[in-house]
Amino acid sequence: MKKIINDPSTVVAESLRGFALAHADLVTVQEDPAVVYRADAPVPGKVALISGGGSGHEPMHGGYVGRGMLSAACPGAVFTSPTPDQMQDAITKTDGGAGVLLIVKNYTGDVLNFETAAELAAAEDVEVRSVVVDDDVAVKDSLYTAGRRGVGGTVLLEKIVGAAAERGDDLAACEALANRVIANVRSMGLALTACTVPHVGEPSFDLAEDEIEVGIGIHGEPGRQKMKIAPADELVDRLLDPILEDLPFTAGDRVLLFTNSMGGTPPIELYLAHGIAERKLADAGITVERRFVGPYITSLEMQGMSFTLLKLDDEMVGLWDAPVHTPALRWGV
Amino acid sequence: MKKIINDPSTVVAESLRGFALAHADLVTVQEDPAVVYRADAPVPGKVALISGGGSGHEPMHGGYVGRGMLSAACPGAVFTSPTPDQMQDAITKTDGGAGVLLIVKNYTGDVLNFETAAELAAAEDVEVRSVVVDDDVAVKDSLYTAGRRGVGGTVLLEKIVGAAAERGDDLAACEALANRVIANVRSMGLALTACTVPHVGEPSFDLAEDEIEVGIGIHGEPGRQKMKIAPADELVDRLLDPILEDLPFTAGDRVLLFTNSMGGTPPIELYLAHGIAERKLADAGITVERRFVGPYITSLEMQGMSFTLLKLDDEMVGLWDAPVHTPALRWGV
Amino acid sequence: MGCTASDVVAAIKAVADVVAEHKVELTQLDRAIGDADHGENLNRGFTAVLAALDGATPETPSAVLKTVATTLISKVGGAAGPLYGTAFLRAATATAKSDELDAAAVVAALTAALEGVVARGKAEPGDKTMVDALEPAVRASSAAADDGGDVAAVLRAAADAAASGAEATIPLVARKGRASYLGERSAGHLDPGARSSSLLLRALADVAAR
Amino acid sequence: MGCTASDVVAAIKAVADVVAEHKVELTQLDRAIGDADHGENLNRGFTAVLAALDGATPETPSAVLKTVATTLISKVGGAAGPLYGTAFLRAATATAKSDELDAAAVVAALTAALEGVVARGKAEPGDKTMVDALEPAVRASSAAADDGGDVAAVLRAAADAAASGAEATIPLVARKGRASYLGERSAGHLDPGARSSSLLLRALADVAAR
Ligand SMILES: Nc1ncnc2c1ncn2[C@@H]1O[C@H](COP(=O)(O)OP(=O)(O)O)[C@@H](O)[C@H]1O
Ligand SMILES: Nc1ncnc2c1ncn2[C@@H]1O[C@H](COP(=O)(O)OP(=O)(O)O)[C@@H](O)[C@H]1O
Ligand SMILES: [Mg+2]
Ligand SMILES: [Mg+2]
Ligand SMILES: [Mg+2]
Ligand SMILES: [Mg+2]
Repeated sequence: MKKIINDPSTVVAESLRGFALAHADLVTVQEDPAVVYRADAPVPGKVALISGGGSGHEPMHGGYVGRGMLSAACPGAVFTSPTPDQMQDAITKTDGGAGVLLIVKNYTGDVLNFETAAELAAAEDVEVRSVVVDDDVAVKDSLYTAGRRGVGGTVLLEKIVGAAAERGDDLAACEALANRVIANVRSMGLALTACTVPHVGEPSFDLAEDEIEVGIGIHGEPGRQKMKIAPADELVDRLLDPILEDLPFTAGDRVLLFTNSMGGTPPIELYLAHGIAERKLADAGITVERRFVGPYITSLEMQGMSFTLLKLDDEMVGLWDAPVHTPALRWGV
Repeated sequence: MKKIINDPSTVVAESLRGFALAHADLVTVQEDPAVVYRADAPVPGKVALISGGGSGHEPMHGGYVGRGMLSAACPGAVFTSPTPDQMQDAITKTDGGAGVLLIVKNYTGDVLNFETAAELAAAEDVEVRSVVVDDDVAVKDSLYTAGRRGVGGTVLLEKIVGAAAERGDDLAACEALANRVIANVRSMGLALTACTVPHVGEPSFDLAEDEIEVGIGIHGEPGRQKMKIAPADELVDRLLDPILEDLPFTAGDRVLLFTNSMGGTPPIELYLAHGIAERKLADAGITVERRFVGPYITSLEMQGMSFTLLKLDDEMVGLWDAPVHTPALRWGV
Repeated sequence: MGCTASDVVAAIKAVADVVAEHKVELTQLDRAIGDADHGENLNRGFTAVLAALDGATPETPSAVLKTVATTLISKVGGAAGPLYGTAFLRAATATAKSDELDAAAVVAALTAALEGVVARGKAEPGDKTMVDALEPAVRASSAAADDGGDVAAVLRAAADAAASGAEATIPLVARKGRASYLGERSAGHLDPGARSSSLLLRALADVAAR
Repeated sequence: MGCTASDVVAAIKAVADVVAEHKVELTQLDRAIGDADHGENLNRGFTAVLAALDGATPETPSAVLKTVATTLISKVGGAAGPLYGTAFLRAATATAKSDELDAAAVVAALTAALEGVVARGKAEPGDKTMVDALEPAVRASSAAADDGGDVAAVLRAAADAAASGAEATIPLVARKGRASYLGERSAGHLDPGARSSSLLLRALADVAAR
């Protein structure tokens, strides 16, 4: 394993220290328990938005803390959900009297830890609601499983609901909007290479020189299926077809197309895939109204990509375009 | 080689097509000869800024075309400088009557091709000046060599001089400012892994499992020196010490610290290194007034990083902070 | 004669040692069908537990178990943190009134722990989770107590049953937790949480046997 | 009897074939001390040259050379594009007045080509560049012409000298171009541009010998 680190056990803490120095104008980073706060938290009268999850997905979530997006983010160990005391601290320090919305990705660990935190907060008289993002169509949904994972849709939700909270929507409205985003967003990803978790020291799965994993999550878990590497045209089909069928997305829909790098796939490949996807959607009569291309929800240095498609309505478009000012996303400010 | 591409010979063209679709509000992409233009080019009365270079360094340069930065960018084949006809086309179509400044990175190929283009443009009565960026301290400068390479300093120059052109500075002023940036900027990089040029199909140099290359350029060329991977603290020293000694940067200086990923190094490692560097500079009495952290000048999927240090003055700080609106950089708008 | 608070502390320390020893193994099991952190997670947790117990002198077995619970909840994260945390919390509650734990109390604690895991995680036997180790362990411990077994016998029965239960997860297709994302590909691998549960119980049994 | 325009076209086609054949070799040489694109660059250029010549009927050798020059300049990029482009442009200018090239004209063309490369690239012999192949080639061709050699003899002398000149770059430390960034580490490798220059001249010599 070759990484620019000092010690696997201090990677997250040291990285947060650099992040804090780089973005001191926007965020305050608390070391223990680890929480990234909006520099001006709590904002009185505003619904607080809190998310969190394992580290290694940067810029998610710490990079999305700031005006028009998250109030706080709780970073766990690499690929390990954070703990209730982090979340509780975040809840207490961001609640501006209008309540707190927890944005939870659907992983057993995240769900259970946020659940515990919410129970603890309820005891302290803060109004807390949770939404669970589960947009990954690679996983078959069923009452008898852990259900779908939360992946790229999370970032879109954080932006859109963040803008709603910023304009003053109340907790019930934010929660309803979040659930509307969840109902309309679908994702799927693939990996060309595995990533290496620092404390593990070896790649999280094995892939031959000509193999890829289709249907991966964001934690270095293996996907649903290995296949031989294929031309980009075919790879795009492999990701987009299940997404389109699932919701389904159909002719006449207006969408946001989010073409995401898993971290190690460079822009030259990502834009190439994005172009193929745009043309494919146009051929299907689907209007791409907004696009978002880059490494926004990653798995360390993993090479690979995912598509996320969000069916838009006018309100979502307006909220997507609304000003945002965070370490990783900035526009209109 | 595993990449999300269809065919090595169409990678650049296909990627540009996706880029054009993703950023149609900001840029116009011409396919042949390949040039990325500001959507509103030419801007009458404004000095035009043109840069270019091999592809594979994205977001540089196409991602920096737009308000407050470049007027046009000429993308060459992967890691191969573009040709004079691209540059000539860019010159003709961006000249708003106030002349054109060519921003050239110091590589024999780039210099020779831009030189040819400038000669051709001079014949057509457009006022053209060039500046050559050569900030890489890994290369010994000498009258008897090709001199230093242009690397990370280029991005800072494009932002700062772009802002000056946008506010209406004339060609001589832009040229002088560009040369002031060049005189005050230094960089150095290292690679943990080599990158693979699509048409080559194998890594551009060989590195053992525990080796890194120090003093790399941005074209997958090997560096000055192989060494064993070391803790981040030591790696930061290896990059920063030669930079500090070279200019030199000394106590009391105000600087912009640019911590750059070569493409495959994820934010968790990059911020970790950034934090170490900030503390090291603080210890040396150097004030980090602005920071810039991310994959802004890359070598395809190469894992590695570089530091760029720019000694700031008040005018540069103001121009750095000035609004910019391009596919890859946006603030104040 | 039952276990005092200091016996429980000794047992927890033994558990921490076993977790440290098997850290890599547990992480490797999780690498195959999860996200390669189970050993790391538990070791982080039990290292913190050792620190929390260091110097502290909890007066009852229940107090010890509660310290373990809150420490695991705040330090482990992932699925295992709240699950094991809840398990120890429920065990603490179930034993709240005793200064010493006899065989019946141990069975009650194990039963409460399993109920806590199931309440939080909603897994059923056969879902390929730690429940597949814990559920047979509770049944066996209860049977051992009914047969008049002492604490050592009860825990030995629990550990033996947990070990077979864990082994039996190998052919299963996961229906809960991260391994469930793999569908059929999860078959053929030992569940990391079932393995850690069986290791924990074995460590407790070994201490009790001393 | 000298070379007509169509002889020059035939020679350029032969050059294009040789470049295509050695594309990977040239790129591999460039991988060692450069950026692994020299073969790709030249092949892209000469493929475009073939397309430009296809159907066209340039009337003079100079017109052919000029088409080669402008095509290379606009398609190759990198260092080699302007350098080879300028070489062909200067050769075109040096032969502007002739319908057929005799030995003296070939020497004049080669001399002008070298001057063009040096004017653009400012390399001196020993800097480990294509100049280390071209410079001895020009000297040898001139000597062969002085000895009364015909076009074939002149080009054979040039190709032979270029081949040795290229080989002689191996121990050199590069002082120009991308290889110079490597400092001492550039020693021990054949310069890709010197190799391609020697291949080009050999292809011309082979056509002339037919
Ligand atoms: N719903 C559940 N009920 C019971 N146990 C579960 C459940 N989900 C996961 N587990 C257990 O947790 C183990 C994984 O723990 P760990 O790797 O620490 O957490 P994570 O899956 O969040 O990375 C699994 O092997 C399984 O035994
Ligand atoms: N200044 C120069 N003068 C003459 N030849 C040069 C000079 N710089 C580079 N070259 C030649 O160009 C060759 C490299 O060409 P190529 O790989 O196509 O361009 P680039 O170096 O831009 O990738 C070198 O091997 C060398 O022979
Ligand atoms: Mg985990
Ligand atoms: Mg090149
Ligand atoms: Mg796990
Ligand atoms: Mg080259």
